[in-house]
Amino acid sequence: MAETPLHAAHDHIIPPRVYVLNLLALLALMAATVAIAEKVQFPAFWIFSGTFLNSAAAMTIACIKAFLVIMFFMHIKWSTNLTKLYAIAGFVWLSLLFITLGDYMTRQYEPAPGWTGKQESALPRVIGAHDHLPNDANEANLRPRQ
Amino acid sequence: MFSNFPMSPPSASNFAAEYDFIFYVLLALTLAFTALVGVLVIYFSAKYRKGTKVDRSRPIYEHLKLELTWTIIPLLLGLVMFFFGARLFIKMRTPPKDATDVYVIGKQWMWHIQHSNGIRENNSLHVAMGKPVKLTCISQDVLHAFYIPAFRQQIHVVPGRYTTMWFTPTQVGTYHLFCGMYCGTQHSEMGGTVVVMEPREFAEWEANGGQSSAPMSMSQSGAKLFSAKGCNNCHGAEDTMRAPSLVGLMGTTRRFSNASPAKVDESYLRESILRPHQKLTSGYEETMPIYEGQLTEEEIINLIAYMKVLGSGVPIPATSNVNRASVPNDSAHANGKDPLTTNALQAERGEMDTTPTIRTHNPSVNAIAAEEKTHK
Amino acid sequence: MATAHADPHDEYSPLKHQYEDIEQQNECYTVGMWTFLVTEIMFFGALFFTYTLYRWNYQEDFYLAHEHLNVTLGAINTTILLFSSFTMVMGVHYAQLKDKLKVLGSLTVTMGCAFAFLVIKYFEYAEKFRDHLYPGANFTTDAASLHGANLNHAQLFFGLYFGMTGLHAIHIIIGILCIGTLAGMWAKGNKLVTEDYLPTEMIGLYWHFVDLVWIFLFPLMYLMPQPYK
Amino acid sequence: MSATPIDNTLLATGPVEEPVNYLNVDHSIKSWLLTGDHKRIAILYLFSTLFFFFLGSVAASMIRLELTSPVGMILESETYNKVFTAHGVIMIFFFLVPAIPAVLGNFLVPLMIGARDLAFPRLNLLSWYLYIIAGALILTVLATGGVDTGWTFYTPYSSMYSNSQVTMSIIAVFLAGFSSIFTGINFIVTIHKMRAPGMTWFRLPLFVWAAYATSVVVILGTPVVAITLLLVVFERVFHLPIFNPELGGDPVLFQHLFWFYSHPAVYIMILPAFGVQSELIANFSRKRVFGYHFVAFSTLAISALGFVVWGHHMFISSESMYQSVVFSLISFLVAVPSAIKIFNWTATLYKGTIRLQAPMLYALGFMGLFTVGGLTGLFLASLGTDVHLTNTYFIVAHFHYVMVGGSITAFMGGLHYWWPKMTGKIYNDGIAKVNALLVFVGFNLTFFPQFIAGFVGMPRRYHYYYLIPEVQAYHILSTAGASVLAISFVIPAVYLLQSLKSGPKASANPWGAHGLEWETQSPPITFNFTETPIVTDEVYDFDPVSEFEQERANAEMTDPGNDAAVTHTGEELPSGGTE
Ligand code: HEA
Ligand code: HEA
Ligand code: HEC
Ligand code: CUA
Ligand SMILES: [Cu+2]
Repeated sequence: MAETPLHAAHDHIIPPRVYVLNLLALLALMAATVAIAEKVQFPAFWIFSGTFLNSAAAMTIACIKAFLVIMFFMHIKWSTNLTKLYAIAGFVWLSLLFITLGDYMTRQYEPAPGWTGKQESALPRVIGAHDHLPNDANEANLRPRQ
Repeated sequence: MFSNFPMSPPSASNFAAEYDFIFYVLLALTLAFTALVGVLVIYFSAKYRKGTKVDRSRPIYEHLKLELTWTIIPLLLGLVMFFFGARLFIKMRTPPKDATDVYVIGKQWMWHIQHSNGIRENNSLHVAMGKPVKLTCISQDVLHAFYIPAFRQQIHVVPGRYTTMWFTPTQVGTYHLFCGMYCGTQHSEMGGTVVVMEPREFAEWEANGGQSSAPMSMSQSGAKLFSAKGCNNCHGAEDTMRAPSLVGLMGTTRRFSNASPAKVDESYLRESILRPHQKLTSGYEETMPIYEGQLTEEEIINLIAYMKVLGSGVPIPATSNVNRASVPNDSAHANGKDPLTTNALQAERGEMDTTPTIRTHNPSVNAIAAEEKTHK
Repeated sequence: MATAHADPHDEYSPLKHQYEDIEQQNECYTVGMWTFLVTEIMFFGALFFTYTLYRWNYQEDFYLAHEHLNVTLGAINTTILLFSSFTMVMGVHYAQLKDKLKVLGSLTVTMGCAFAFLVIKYFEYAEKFRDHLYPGANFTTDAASLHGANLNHAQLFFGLYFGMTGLHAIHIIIGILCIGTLAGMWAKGNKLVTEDYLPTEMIGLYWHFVDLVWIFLFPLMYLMPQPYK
Repeated sequence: MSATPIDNTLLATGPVEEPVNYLNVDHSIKSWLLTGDHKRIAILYLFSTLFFFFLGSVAASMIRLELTSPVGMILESETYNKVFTAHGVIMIFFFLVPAIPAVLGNFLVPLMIGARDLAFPRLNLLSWYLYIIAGALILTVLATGGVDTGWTFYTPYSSMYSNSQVTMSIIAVFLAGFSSIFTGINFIVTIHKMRAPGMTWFRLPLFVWAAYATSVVVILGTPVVAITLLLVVFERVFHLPIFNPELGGDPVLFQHLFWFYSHPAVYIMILPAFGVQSELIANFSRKRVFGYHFVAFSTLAISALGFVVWGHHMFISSESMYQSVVFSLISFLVAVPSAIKIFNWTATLYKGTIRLQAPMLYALGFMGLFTVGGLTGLFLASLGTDVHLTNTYFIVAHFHYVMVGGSITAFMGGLHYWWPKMTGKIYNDGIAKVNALLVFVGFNLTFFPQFIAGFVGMPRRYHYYYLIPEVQAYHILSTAGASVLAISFVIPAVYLLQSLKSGPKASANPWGAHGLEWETQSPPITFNFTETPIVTDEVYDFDPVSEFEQERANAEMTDPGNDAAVTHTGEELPSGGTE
């Protein structure tokens, strides 16, 4: 086996310039995300609140950064299709877990959304019912009030 | 003989008929498909078993039409079943506007039920026939499930969040009430009865404040609590290894391993229930649970009232592993169904004295909770 | 195509007996590492999901509680990690070129960055402990110190904060150990790593993944937008 | 399948000297404990998983004994709860999840695809050690008082209330999880990258497809349960209040995360069984599996769809009604690929030349039992009916039908089928056949009554059922059945072990089966093949017609131990016309 060239087609040697540029891009994006979070408040747009847009912006930047790291630092750009497949698989599959959010988001529309009194509790069926009462589980919540 | 093999639960709610219909259709399908597969498998393996002289020419290995058939038929059947199941489910989740509200609190290991007019019951639920009832449930500790097989209804009872369920009883009678969700040591004993009454009878029951007869005296309710809270698991007619007897305690002078002797009065009794370890009766360890925070003042008063009359001819409630949570105080007895039959069973086996498994609360959690409270 | 060879490859060769050739081996390693990273993604993913759910539900309290985190330190740590990813990939690059000294240099810088990250993290944690922001019985009872956040939900926030950054920190520590071992092998001139850059690349992949997690943790934990009333 | 011909001379030498194989190359303990050989690791797994099966079975026996009376027999409630938890945890995480993949899969995947070993032998060994450490931990748990949360570890009971060894058992499960992740990674890489020349995807035996699909499910699902359980530990040990309702955490969230893994996990347990089933059905009916592509793709469909039905365990858990409806719908969809498989196997029998030997009897039993188990799953997937049946013995019956009637039956079938390959010895097929029937009878007697008891309303995880004593008769029947079942699991232990000592030597291909694993000697040499096989033919390339002709010509084939059988691979049979 000794005659097999140890570095066959697999290793593309990528010029370090690419890595440097990538690092600079990442740092720039980081600066951007900090700046946006600290300085900019998006106005509400369509059905989205400004808060949501701000979070979305932060997450979009994070995704771009992740993409850059995966593509260039982790060499996915130069890898086989199989590797690409597995690189994507985790992220795609993870999105299935977020189906669970559908549960929490639709609860408020149920025909019998449960006791609608104030409760300071685990993901209440009525969203936004956060008052800042002391949370005395036994007294405040558990005894239904007339 | 046949009564030993019940084939279905009683059908006593508005859902039962539709439920059973879907169930039996599913059952028929199951039988049909099992028979189909079973018969084919047996037939083929008999016919084509090695050595038989049959036509094996032109075997097929792929057959698109066949594949599609047995993809599409189960798919369609599945969709139909899904539809009926979902329809029933949505009904089960949509209480009518005029439903009577009843509140259920689950805790390890009993059901505490409160009617809107203030009547409370433990481990039993009284409802009127033909009137829709909506239960709003919450748990005080872990997950439980309020389960009434005869009504085909069940819902998890979750801490920190209300869940609801509803039904309209359609048959007078006494039915099982279970805790369906595993909730710890005595999960299997966290049950009782659901009593469906004629509306007139139910009205009477309500008027009597939840008793089929007159209300109880303080010491009577104390007696009930004594068994409901599991006191009788330890405190019997005589001093035992486990705990001193409380018979005739009132007025005597007690010795303690960690305090000077004292006379038994009401406040001593109260102290001993809430903080039993402050004065440890000589010869005993710190085994009694701390009831602080577990009992309402009303309950404590009733307990004390009961302990005061203990020894003057009032019997101690039977000790058993069975139904120690509560003795239904009502028509469950009147209907001739004794929920304590197994009590006798156990007595026969001489197990009256099995170690109590009661653990009112997780001590560590309690401690944390208490600590947190003092912080705030 | 099939080369008959029953001979186990010679012991010092980086090629393992079960493979036909080095190319197959390298691909196996790469795919294997990525499948492992898939599991890591799912692992952290479930945490991120939990976090999303609670933040969505308790936006305001999370926002108020998060004010207590130090964005500057967080940003410095992000920079450090991004930079260490860069040095790591340079290490891989030099491994391809078989430039032993530069590989060792890159790996050392990477490890240095990792240590710096942990030190900063230590100071951040210490501050939280000092202010009784660790969930449990000792959690602060002074709502004002959390800008009026509901203390229960603030506990939840800090529970997630410690859980997620803690697990991340554990990954950093594992990373340091791996890179350290790798550097040791390079220093000794172990053929397994010097002849074939793949092992270096594998450790690199892991390290970038650790970076990746932080890329998400940083904005989620430190940079919350103010909820509108 | 015409691969490179095997060296028959080695096998024909007879009693003179046993040829070198993976078992006898080195007898030292060290060579076992440090082995990288996938076959040896499979054997290590075989004995360790069987040990846990034994433990789990002892727990099952205690459960059944206890339930003969409505007020219990010997245990206290707390102990009973620990027993059924131990039973569930051990049977699932320590027996069934690793059983087929780590034993049969480890042994067969490289053999079937013509590789010398798995891609990462040392990772494979590490996975076994993780399993052993996890096993040691769970034994410690049992020795130090046990755990009483049920195998589902539901919060807040597990995180805040249970006083038992929750933390340690979770760490054990966590490690066992990583052990199966490592096996999964190994399989995925091996199947992708190390197939022999000519072994295209559609020439893979269906067992390999199943192993692949299972591995994908393992690597995508297991980490989620790992972190979820870890969060419970964090809550218990470090007071991070993730699921604490008092502080606004949601205990039901745990269920979402748990079932996100644990529903796919039921497919981790059944898919390899499907794979075994395909092999058995094809090889014992001497016929290519009907609709190979459909069977292969339904495997993938199950593993993909299986990820989006987890909510069906939570219909009444306060999950949103709307989401429940969606989950129920998808649960019905995921039943379809299983239906496809069942029907394709049935069709395979048609016009086969069926040999009713012990492995085949297990396979046929599987068909009936899994069908019942799967179809009763539909009662639970249907929303309305689940409300009443959930948390009752109906579920207990459902999952024992699929897990014991399905997976374990297949495991037994597979173990018998590949036993000659693994050990080089032939067992007594006569007893084995009788025993297969005994399993079938005992199994149905044990679990069928539980369906009725469940429908009547008997809740699960009940120590006492004095609240519903009318179901006692069913419990007694069930216990009687379990006794039969117990016997039927002890008998194979006896005759299989005995075959090691005094069984006739197995030839390379005692069943006359197809597949690369039958083309190397029994037991195989350390690197499996003397030279890398080249695959030029389709999988399961039988010809039933000629099979029949051949049979009449050669009656000795019945005896799997007959050395004559060695030569009867498909190609060498005279291809005859029809009758
Ligand atoms: C090997 C394990 C295994 C397998 C394969 C399955 C297979 C299935 N399971 Fe099961 N299940 C478990 C193990 C398994 N299950 C366990 C352990 C639990 C309990 C966990 C606990 O709470 O402790 C459980 C619980 C469980 C529940 C939750 C009940 C509850 O808690 O309320 C549900 C609900 O939908 C369900 C459904 C199904 C379905 C639809 C299938 C389907 O995949 C079945 C598909 C198969 C068929 C349908 C049969 C073959 C088809 C035909 C013969 C054709 C005819 C078909 C049609 C007409 C559609 N299962
Ligand atoms: C692979 C999984 C698997 C397997 C194989 C089994 C096998 C068996 N199980 Fe189990 N079971 C589960 C998985 C499994 N189970 C799970 C996940 C639960 C839920 C736990 C929970 O609720 O948390 C459960 C729960 C469960 C219950 C419900 C408990 C309750 O809810 O209260 C019952 C009750 O009958 C039961 C019975 C049995 C029986 C009789 C067998 C039999 O098949 C066993 C047959 C084998 C033998 C009987 C032993 C063979 C003999 C020997 C090895 C020699 C030694 C024998 C003796 C000393 C007698 N099981
Ligand atoms: C686990 C067993 C146990 C349970 C349950 C229990 N006790 Fe006790 N109890 C003891 C023991 C042991 C003592 C003696 C040690 C002590 O004084 O704390 C005691 C002491 C007492 C005393 C003081 C008696 C004396 O000797 O002076 C009273 C009063 C009492 N219990 C009432 C109750 C009541 C009321 C309940 C139920 C609400 C109850 N106990 C439940 C074990 C128990
Ligand atoms: Cu309450 Cu089970
Ligand atoms: Cu499921």
